[in-house]
Amino acid sequence: MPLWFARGLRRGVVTTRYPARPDPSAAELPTPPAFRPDALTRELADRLCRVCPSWALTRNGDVLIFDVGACTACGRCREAAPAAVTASGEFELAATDPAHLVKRIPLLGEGAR
Amino acid sequence: MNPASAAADSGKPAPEASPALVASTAHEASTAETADALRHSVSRQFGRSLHIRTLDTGSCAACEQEIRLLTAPHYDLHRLGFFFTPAPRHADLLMVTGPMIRAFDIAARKTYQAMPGPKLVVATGACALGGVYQPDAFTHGTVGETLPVDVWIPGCPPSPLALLHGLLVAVDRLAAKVRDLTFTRNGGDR
Amino acid sequence: MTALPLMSGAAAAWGAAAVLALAGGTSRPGIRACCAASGLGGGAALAGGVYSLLSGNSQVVTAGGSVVVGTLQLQATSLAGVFAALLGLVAVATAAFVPRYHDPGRGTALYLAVYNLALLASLAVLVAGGVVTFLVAWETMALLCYLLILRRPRRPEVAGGAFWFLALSETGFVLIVAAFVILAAKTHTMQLDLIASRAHLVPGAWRDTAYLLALTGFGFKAGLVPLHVWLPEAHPVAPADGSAFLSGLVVKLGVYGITLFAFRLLPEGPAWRGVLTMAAGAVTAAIGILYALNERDIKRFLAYSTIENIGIIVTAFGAAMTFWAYGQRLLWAFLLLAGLYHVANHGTYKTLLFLEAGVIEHATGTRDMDRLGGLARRMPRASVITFAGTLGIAALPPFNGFVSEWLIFQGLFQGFRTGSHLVAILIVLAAATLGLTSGLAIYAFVRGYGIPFLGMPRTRQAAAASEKRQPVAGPALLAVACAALAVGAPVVLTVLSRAMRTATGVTLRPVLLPGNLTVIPAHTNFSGFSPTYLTVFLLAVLAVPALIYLAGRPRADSVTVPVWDGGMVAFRPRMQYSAMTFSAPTRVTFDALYRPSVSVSRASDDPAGRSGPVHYESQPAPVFDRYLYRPVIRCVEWLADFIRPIQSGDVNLYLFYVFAAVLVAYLLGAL
Amino acid sequence: MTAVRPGLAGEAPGLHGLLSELGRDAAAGDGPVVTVSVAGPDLEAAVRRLAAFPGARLADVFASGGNPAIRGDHVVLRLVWGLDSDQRYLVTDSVIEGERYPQLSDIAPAAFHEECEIYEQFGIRPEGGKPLNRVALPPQSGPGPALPRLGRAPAEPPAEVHAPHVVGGHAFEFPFGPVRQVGVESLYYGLVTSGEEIVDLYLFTWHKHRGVEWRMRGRTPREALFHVERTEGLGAVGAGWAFAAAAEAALGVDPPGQAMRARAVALELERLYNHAAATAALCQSTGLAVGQAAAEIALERLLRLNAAAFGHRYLFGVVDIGGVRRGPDATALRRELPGAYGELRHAADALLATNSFVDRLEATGILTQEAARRLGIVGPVARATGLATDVRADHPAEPYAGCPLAVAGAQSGDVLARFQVMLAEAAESVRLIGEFLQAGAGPGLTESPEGIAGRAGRSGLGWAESSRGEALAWVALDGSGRITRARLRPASVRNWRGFDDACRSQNVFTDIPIIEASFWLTVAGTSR
Repeated sequence: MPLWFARGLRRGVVTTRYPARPDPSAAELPTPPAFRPDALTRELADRLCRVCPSWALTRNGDVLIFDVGACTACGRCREAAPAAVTASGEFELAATDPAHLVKRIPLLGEGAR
Repeated sequence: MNPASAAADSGKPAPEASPALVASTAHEASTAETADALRHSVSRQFGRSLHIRTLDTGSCAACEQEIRLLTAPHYDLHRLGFFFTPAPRHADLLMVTGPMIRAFDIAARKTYQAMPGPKLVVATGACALGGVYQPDAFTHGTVGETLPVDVWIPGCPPSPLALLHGLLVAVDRLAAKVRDLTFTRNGGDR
Repeated sequence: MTALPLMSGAAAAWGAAAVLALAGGTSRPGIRACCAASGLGGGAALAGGVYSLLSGNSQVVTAGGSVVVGTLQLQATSLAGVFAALLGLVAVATAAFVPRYHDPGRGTALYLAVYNLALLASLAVLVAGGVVTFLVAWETMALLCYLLILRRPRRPEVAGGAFWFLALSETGFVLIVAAFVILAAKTHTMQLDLIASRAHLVPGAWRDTAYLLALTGFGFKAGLVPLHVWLPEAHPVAPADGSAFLSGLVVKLGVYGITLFAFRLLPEGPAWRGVLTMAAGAVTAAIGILYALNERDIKRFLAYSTIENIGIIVTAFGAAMTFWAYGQRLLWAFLLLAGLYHVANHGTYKTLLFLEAGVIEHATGTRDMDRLGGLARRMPRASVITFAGTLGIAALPPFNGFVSEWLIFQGLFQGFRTGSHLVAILIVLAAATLGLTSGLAIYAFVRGYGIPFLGMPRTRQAAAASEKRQPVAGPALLAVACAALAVGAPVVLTVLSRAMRTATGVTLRPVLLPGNLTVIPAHTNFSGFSPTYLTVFLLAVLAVPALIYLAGRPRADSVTVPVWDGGMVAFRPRMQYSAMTFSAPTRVTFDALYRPSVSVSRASDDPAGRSGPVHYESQPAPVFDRYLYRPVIRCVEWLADFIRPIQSGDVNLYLFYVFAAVLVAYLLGAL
Repeated sequence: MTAVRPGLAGEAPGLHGLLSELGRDAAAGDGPVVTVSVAGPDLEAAVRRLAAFPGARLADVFASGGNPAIRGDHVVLRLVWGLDSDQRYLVTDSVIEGERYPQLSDIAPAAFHEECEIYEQFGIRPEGGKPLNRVALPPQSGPGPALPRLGRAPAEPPAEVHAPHVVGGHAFEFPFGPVRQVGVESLYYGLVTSGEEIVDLYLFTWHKHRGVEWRMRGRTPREALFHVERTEGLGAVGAGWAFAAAAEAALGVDPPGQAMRARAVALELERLYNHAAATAALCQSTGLAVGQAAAEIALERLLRLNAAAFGHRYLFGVVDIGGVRRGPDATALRRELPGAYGELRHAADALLATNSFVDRLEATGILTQEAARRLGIVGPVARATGLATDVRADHPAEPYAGCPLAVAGAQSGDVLARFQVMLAEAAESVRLIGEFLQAGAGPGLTESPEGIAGRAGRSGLGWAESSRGEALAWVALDGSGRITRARLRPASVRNWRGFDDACRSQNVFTDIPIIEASFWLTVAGTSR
């Protein structure tokens, strides 16, 4: 045990300060996509919906409905359309109501309407 | 959809309906209605200490690994007043992972019933939120189908930081910021 | 001067009961009549016993007789008073139990007749004032008990069990006779009183020989290890009240014999006699409870627990004798008193438990604990009564076992007063052994009560158990007696201390009972407590949570949910602790004693890991049977082969034997 | 002790004869996978022949076809044999007419688990009518949608595990689960105990069955990969690689070398963090909190390293059909890996110097080499019993073919042996990662996903040495490049069947968590 005690002292503190202050390791985490409405057309939106493996994206008229809860941040949509989709960098996504997790992204790209 | 109504009316007392289970759905509905009030009063209800029981309803074991890491030195859940307890009898909060396999209904309901009120349910991970599996003969697709969920934590798997945030939201010590996010380029990243 | 008349009244009642049984045992009213008479006799015996405790020894009454066998001599002594009172109590309880337990029939008629005569014979043993009377009564009692055990001779094992009883009882009888012959020859009298008064004439060597013979002889009946083997064999095969009688009384008669020799006939003796007795008792206690822990059959379990209790009693007596040798008269008398008190207590709750075992067997058709379970729901009355008895025998307050064992321990803890370090250590060792024993006893009776009464029924019979029309009065009476003997301990001890004054000449009373319901073991400067106040206190403690619940109930709203089972579909009976698994730790710890033979059969040993049933057995080896009795039996058979030629069947040869015998007798007479 | 395996071994004597006897045509080439079709009647003889052959080990048994919708669609029974000495896999496929086939588990006991699964999924069972356990599909409880199967439903439902489970004599069943400790997967233990030692142990593995193989039908391999990774999250790369390799074999594509090295880097990272997690679990099960903390620091650093290198803590989404979707961040790896691994090594050294810890591990949960061979155990568990079986050495694919591999090993087969094997493997993994980075590992796909999608269908077998051992996958595609049958066989499927053997060997209650930690399996992997 003394051995372990010494190890612990030598090792020091590694505990994160989160939530008091942000944690640097969060930058590496995969995060859901953020869309650029003005780069989104219906065709592109449909392609994104096809690409998404977890039914997180559906198109309703000129609105792309994005279910953050269903999103696994797999990044397929970003690969499909790097210009229109980027990582949001958000990992604090807990919601107290599933409705808060459903986002409506307007399709403003030319040719959208 | 509101979880309460989901639990109540879609609380189609799952295939193996026994009187106890039907009764419990009504019970859950009532608790779920008061869930918000409960979360706001939670610091009064539980002081600053809360005991957590986890429930795996078909996860891929990654969510379990992340939950185990919550007590690791890097995150040290205890400093925030959360503790894990193996006995649902002592648990205030139920962390549910996985898409709620139908074969698991009995166990899930028994675990929930075994918890004393007031109690919270946290759906953890994309499976639990309907991301990976569609409802079918094997799974309900989401946890909300069977249990009255109070907090939803997305992510596949949700990182320990995301879990910490979710737990703090559950006890109302942090605000759920996701409602204000738009996930459009100019709204997504501040 | 009224003890003897009371007892002869009891005898008369029992004789009448026997006649009534023979006459009307084939009908319920007949049985009731018989039991009424028997109970009446019991009451009389109880009264007589208590009276002789208070009044001291009575005069010797001589009746009839002849020059050949001597006369019939009767005397009610305070030493026998405890046993007589116990006999009466057992008789009353059994009388209340029998009518619902036995069905009318010729078998029952004979059985009840034999039973009542056995009561009579036992009483005769207790009031015998002369050697011949004692021996005749003793032998009669033994034979009648043999017939009791043979109630259902066609069942397997019955003959075996009865034979074990008879064989060991007769072996013991020979030794007892030898012991009495030595004393009678050396003191030139057949009257116990005179023997006691002339004991100093007997040379020390002869005295010790006589004592050892008696200890062994009565040890067979009392069940001292290794002479105990008949108990676990005979008790299960006898009817419930029969085995209750065996354990509650017959075994105690063995103890009575030992006290007779150790405290009345030959009180003075060397220290080693006491130490030896004490050691025998301690070993008996430990072995008894250890074997009890590995029995599934309730009655065998209870039989082994009887052995344990006898061990405790004999340890107390042995320690008492040791104290005598070191001049500690106070502790000598005190430990004798404590031992007798334990005799009364054990007789009470052991009778209760055996009667309840009979109830369980009637209700479920089995005595195997691992086939019972969940009886508390189905047989509430039986479970409550049994619980009282269990608390008593597990020596837990506020029941009687606790008081007497506490007294015995307090006596042993004062071993330092002997002054001899070695002996002090030995006495403390004995105390430690008893400590282990009583710890294991609690363990054993948690098991003995919990497995059959709590949990889920393990078999269909257990699930269908019902206590409709099952006897309740008798056991209930005994349960009350258990509580009374504890709560009223100070009173009981006053009575006993009076008896001790007559029996030992030592006055315990002032140090025993300073008026305020407190018990002080012999020396005032050692320790003391009040069973009565303890009971009151415990009840108060129990009341507290009840009050809190009643007070708090309105505020707490509660939801009733099933027991947390890890979310599986349903508990199954096979998922509960069983009697044998509960005692597995002892099998592991005392491996060397049990030498268990383990057999495992597992379908999953199939190379592919294919599924199937599992069977696991761990049987303790019958050590005494294998290493002690088998050799003896073989030896006897071997000798028999030599003697056989003498019985050739030739009449002339037999005539020659007669002639030779007469000749030898004549020559001996002439010398 | 470690045994360096030669890069390549000559064909074992008698193998040619055996194969040609089995009807392998010379044209079938000398690829790493030899496919032979055995007629149903000859199956038993062939299995006997192969089971007796020292160089062959039954790696997997599965069925395909038997679609109830198509009339007369017979079930095809496939046996996968690892010809390890020959660095080849042998796949025998036999068409089974009717509902019976020879009792394989009597000849090769390792086949039993699969016999049960095939019965539940395809309704065909071995002759002889020996009891079959329920291993895959949960019991149908009450009304509700009938559970879909890969083939026809069995005539009568299979027996529960060990049912009717009669516990006789002086033993009772200690029920444990399915909801167990905090943060562990759901699993039901039936512990048959005499009060002290464990007499018997059985598992209900069907609680978590999600019908993954059923879900993958009709999807393109790339879509299916998403589910493959999420079948066993702690083995995402191993399973993903095996599946991708199978799909690539079926599609006839050949990923570029740097992509293969990137995969290998991910695979070794997965091995590292799994062994660190197993170490933490061992400390937890032995109640050594300080050791657990130390191991968890290492684990967390390794996971963060994964995120830095591949963008995901559990390396999801690295493997792709025909290559990898992301390349490793070599600089981050070179910078962080030594430190992270150092944590693990220091923790391990301190642990091995802690007697109270080592004593709990020694002679606990012994699995004999005979049992491991009989039950077809793979991975560290098998290596700890002295079986030097490692797919990376026995069936080297790029990039392992190039570099000799020191196969870690131990003899005693107890928990300590498994622990030491894990530590040795971790060291080896670090070395390999260095070599692969040296050789250059980066993103890359053979051709555009669309191009791949159009390929006409064949079938293929894929394999990888995941952190738990040999992971196998078999994929059959239809004309439009969609999956008709995909078989996943993660290592967990194999090693759980060794778990109860290890538990039964002279152990008491408190040893079970230790043994479970040392096996470090997932329920998700075995009940897919």
